[in-house]
Amino acid sequence: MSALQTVKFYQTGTFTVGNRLLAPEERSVQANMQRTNSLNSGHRACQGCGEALGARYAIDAAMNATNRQLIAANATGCLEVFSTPYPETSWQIPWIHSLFGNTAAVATGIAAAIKVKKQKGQGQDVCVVAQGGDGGTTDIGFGCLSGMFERNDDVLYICYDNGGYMNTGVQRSSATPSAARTATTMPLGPEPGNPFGQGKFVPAIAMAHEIPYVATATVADLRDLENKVTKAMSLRGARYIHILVPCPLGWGTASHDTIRMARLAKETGIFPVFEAEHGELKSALAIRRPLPVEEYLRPQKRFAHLFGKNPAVETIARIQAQADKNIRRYGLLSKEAA
Amino acid sequence: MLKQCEGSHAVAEAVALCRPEVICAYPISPQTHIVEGIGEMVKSGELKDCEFINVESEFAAMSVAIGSSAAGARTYTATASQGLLYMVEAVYNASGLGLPIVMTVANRAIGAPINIWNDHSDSLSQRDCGWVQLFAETNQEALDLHIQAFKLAEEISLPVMVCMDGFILTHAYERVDMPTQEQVDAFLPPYEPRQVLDVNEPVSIGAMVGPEAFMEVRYLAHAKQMQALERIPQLAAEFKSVFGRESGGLIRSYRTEDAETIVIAMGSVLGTIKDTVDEMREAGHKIGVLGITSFRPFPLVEVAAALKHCKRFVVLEKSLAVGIGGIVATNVRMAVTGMGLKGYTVVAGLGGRAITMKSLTGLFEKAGRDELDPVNFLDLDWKVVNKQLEREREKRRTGPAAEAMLRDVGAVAARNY
Amino acid sequence: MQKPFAITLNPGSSLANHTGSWRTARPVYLDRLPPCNNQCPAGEDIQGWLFHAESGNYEAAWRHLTRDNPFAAIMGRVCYHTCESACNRGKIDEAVGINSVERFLGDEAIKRGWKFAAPEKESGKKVLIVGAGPSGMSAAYHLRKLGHTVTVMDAGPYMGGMMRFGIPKYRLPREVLDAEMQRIADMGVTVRLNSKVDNILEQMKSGSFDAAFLAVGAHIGKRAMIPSGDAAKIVDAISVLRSMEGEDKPMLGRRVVVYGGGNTAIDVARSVKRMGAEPIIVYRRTRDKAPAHDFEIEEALQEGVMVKWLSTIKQAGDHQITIEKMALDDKGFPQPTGEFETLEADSVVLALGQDVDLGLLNGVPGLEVTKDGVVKVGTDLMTGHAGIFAGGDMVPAERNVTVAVGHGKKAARNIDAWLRGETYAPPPKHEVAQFEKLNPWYYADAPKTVRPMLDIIRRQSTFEEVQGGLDESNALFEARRCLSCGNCFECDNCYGVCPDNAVIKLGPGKRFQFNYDYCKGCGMCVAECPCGAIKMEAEEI
Amino acid sequence: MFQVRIHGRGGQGVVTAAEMLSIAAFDEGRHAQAFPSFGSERTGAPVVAFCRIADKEIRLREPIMAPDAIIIQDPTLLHQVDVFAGLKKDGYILINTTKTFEQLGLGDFVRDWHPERLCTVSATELSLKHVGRPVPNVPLLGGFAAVSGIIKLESVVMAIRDKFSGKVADGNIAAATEAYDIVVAEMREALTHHA
Repeated sequence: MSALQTVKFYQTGTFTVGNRLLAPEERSVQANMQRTNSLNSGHRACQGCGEALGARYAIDAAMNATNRQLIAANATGCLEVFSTPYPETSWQIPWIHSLFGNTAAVATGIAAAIKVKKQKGQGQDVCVVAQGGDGGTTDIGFGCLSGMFERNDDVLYICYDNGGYMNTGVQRSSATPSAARTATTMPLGPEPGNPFGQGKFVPAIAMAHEIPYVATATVADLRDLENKVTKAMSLRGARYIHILVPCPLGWGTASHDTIRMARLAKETGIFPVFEAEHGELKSALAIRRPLPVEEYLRPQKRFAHLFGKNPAVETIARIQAQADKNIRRYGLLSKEAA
Repeated sequence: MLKQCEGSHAVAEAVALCRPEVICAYPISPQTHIVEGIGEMVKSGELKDCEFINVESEFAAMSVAIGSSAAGARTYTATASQGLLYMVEAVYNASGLGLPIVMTVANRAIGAPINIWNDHSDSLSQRDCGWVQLFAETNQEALDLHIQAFKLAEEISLPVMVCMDGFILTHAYERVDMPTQEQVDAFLPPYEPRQVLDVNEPVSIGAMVGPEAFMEVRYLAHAKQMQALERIPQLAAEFKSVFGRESGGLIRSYRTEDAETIVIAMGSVLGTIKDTVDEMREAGHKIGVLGITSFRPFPLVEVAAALKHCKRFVVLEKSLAVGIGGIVATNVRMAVTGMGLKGYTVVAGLGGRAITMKSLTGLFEKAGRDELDPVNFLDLDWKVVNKQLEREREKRRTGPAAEAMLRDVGAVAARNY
Repeated sequence: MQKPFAITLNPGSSLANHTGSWRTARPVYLDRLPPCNNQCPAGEDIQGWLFHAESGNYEAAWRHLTRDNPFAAIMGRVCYHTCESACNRGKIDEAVGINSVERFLGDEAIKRGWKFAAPEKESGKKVLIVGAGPSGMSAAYHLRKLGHTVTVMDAGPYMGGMMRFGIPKYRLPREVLDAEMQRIADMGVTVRLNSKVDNILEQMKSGSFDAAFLAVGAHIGKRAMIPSGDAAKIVDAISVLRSMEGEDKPMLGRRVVVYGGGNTAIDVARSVKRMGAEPIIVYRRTRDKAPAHDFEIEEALQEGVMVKWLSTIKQAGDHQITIEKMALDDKGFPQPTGEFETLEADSVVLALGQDVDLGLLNGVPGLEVTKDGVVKVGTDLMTGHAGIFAGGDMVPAERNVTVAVGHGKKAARNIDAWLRGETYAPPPKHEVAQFEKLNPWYYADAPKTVRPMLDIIRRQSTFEEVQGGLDESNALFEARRCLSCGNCFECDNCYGVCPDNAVIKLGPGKRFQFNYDYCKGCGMCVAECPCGAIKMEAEEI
Repeated sequence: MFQVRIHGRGGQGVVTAAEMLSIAAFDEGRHAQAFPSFGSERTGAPVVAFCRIADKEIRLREPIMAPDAIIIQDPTLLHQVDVFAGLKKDGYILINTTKTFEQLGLGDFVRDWHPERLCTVSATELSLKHVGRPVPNVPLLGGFAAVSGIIKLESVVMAIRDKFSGKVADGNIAAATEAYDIVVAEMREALTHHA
């Protein structure tokens, strides 16, 4: 071999859910034949529902990470309505729905009860997840969420962000993106769609609470999502994971495009995927194939008013600027970030 | 053990004796001393195996309580007034889910105008929320009712509100007989939830229920309260056998044997009324008192029975159903439907207005002469009110009524004294 | 637990709600034809054998590969791997190094001594094969597998045919060739070397053969009319290459002009370079018009072979030749310019193509020969004479080893059917898995593994193999670059991405199944299937 | 039933004084009820607290409008609030002051009252002296035990021990005891002078 020139060796890898070539312990939770299916078949989510997918991804991962010692509290919203209409529930885990705006607090209560029971030697070490949509998290449930954060209660809160109140017919939330059409931000007037300069990015606010763990994820990066849930479950105290879950109904996209849309959101930088510990950014999932935001906007009917005969070039540029800001702020193009 | 202490402290100690596991606290006058007291006990280690959580709002307090109760922990919180209103959505939810939370309401008026003093507007605004509501007459009863409340709540799987007059009871130092831990343990068994979030037996709690079953669910909530109606007197009897004193129950009569006039009221004002009645009895008036302890469930049958032999009743209540008159009175009237009794509603003590023996004596004497209006306002400053009404008649818009009237009264701050 | 009515529900009870009724279209699994397979002249199931290689089961991979082509080690060296041009991965980064993995598998097989099993049942039929080259030996292999008694006759002293006499050692080491030839003989194939068949009908009759497959190759070098003096040394390329195999190396002198632009020209030039000569290739057109593979030209240039593009030899004399410069016309044809140049040349090697020696077919009734001097055959490769089939360089087709090997397989199948009085009907081809059917996102970034090259000094002076093989780790890596176009590789994507858990995972090797009770028909599994192995079909309503 | 009303300002321990008074009475086996004039207690604002003492259960919940005794923790209130409202004639008055009733301008108001029921004690000074802080409530209770005779000094001491501990308790006991002695002397002098 000495006479042979050096060969470069490239690490192989995969972005798929499973990989028959990996050792079982290295495979994703979703690849497992024995996965929990915490959110089971028969639920009434729309075709191609990103939230149904995200919830199963996250909760299965949490179940896996906690050896099935998990209780979930759920906010009112699509996820609740489609999963638990009497007389059937799709949940296979202990689960409670109380109200729209109190999920983080309900979870705090559950965690407190578990702690006491354990102290008394009457209970196991059970972990608590709270989950809700963006409305239940960034708007009406924000007070309870912030309270749970600042007390560092032993709860993982998962927000499934689809950018609006889809359950009630696609109204604007504080997570609705700029320029998006909703039933309450119609594409009319001088600034059509959701106004620029409004809204909030709760992961950043969560970071400001300096809680042990904050992460964002999308349904397009399963392994990343599962890793984050697993990591979160290995920590104690308040944790927050914000998962982008495209909504075919609210976004006006094809039911088969749900994952693609999430991927585009991440690849354009409009949705930064990162993790932070105790208020400090730790890593970001690097953009693999940089794309202009237009690629993300164009397939969505909620942005249809930006295209057509007279494209809203300036508006698209403003959205691009938002993505560029994310890319800078979270280092989405840096190699080290991955 | 007898001791002289503040009402809030007595309740705090009683709650601690009930071995609560989760307590959530958000400060609002006049409830603060209760949770402060328990918090101190938790922090010092005196109360073990209890999580004390300082939440960010009453809404969160009740929500945390929902979570912990659903997870099988004996759960307690306390609130008042605006706090109760702020948590209303969760209040309904707790009862809807059948979670046996016990909550003290240190009764206080509801704004606007903001007012921190006592009346019953807060609890009574929640009369239909599905909770059991028990009203304490004294600090001793407040203490005792908490012990009974946990047992009642957990047996029927419904939340219970123990209502005690803000400041008048919560901040009053008086003698109470504090039971021992052994006594409380003998009376109150450990919490065994009917339904619980358990990883070994997972269920989904809080399903969405449509028209096909919602009526039934609501009826069952009503049926639970009917069960409570049976259980409350039994619990009072059981309580007596362990603790040796009368406390709780549905209603309590005082000198009603031959009474022509029976005054009906709830809470601490019963004491003042009893003193007034004693004096009037000495002066020859045939007058008695009926105290209602259980406002929800409302003891229709018992109230009717208690009023069977009187000629008239006067409901003196610290609440106002704006636009109709009394809240308690409306309930009482339902109980005496068809009995042909004269009934008077007296709205008194709103926002902490003192209810004095002097005023009561005059009122009851008038009642005895059947000179009362159907709805009366005790010690209302008619001069101020009429002047304002006159102003309003002249000009449709006159600015905030409260400010204008305070100008008329000549004070910027309401004074008891 | 005393569950409250309606508010509290039993876990997982929604299974009673069959959401499959919402569906207007249903996903179905299918296998599409990978473009590499579609392209392979030897009809290899490339994706299929790569699938086994990916998991490190090289023997299974090799056995899968050799279902179609028994010469993995040879193919891995001499096949021009047009499959790689068709490879969809080329549209992502670079094509999968199919050829290098194939070679790795072939070498593994030799190293590990893997053999082909003899057939379980003998058919009792006898087939004669004329020519022990790639086509003949391929046919021998397939026919033997099918249980027929096979005799191979060849005029030469070794098995391999043009693989031995037309391909230099530095591209195909002889021990590799011998090993793969011998493995076929070891199946119970009778190989008679140094046995020229002069008359096929007689040979069949005397040997009681039921059928014959002719694959004698094209061994006769074409000559060109070049005015030359007596002293000029002009030889043909095939003779030169053949003589390299024997003891007597050709005496060509120091300056050797090779005339032609095909692969043979390159082979000769590179071979004589290794013998210490200074080869110059003279070709009448440009590099990009040359029929030789560009990588071969490149390697030759690296090794110091000179090339005169756009040149024809006008005259050959003693130790020198005259060449005329050419220019391409509008249509890309070379036209003389009248400019001349003289080159030193101790010899001229003509590499202008080869002809077939059809002598053995004289007098065979029904047999037809084309004007190009090759045998006419039908799509079943049967000549005009029933029972006589032909393939390889002696029939009209592209002339290369892989095509020849493919002919062998195809002929074997047709002969087998013919022997049973049937007609072979190839299974219908699946639709090709075009790039557009794939979701390339899921393939990790992984540029092609570069095979090691012998360093330049050794390449210029020895016949050691120029291109190295992959070692196990990088062969595995290269195999794993396969996109598995159109064929499920059990990535679990459909199983994972279904929001309704309507995909049932059947376990390793068993793929998946849809649970149409719950499938709402969103189509996410189709969109996110990396390899295009699912499609949507409208539900009948 | 003996009813006491205590006037002072937020921060002077007015409510605590009423509570301690009730504890002292309780310690003597009597029923007692102490309660503040409910409100948001702000430092410096006029504050009133009440205490009823009786030999049977106290049911009455109305504010004390006709007290048997008044304790005034801050004499500046005299000109702000009608501190004497409803005070029964010949009731007890104890004022935290270095001045006399005459000097405070109350001479006419109490002209023909029992002089031994009208006492002053500079409780603020006593508390500064013994406790180190200007909190006049506890010393006044000592004085009140003397002037009213409704409770014993020993009961006040017990109530102090109930509310405070250590140095603060000791200081307050010393202050209350001194106040008690001052008032006893004052009463003796008043009786002597009157006689």
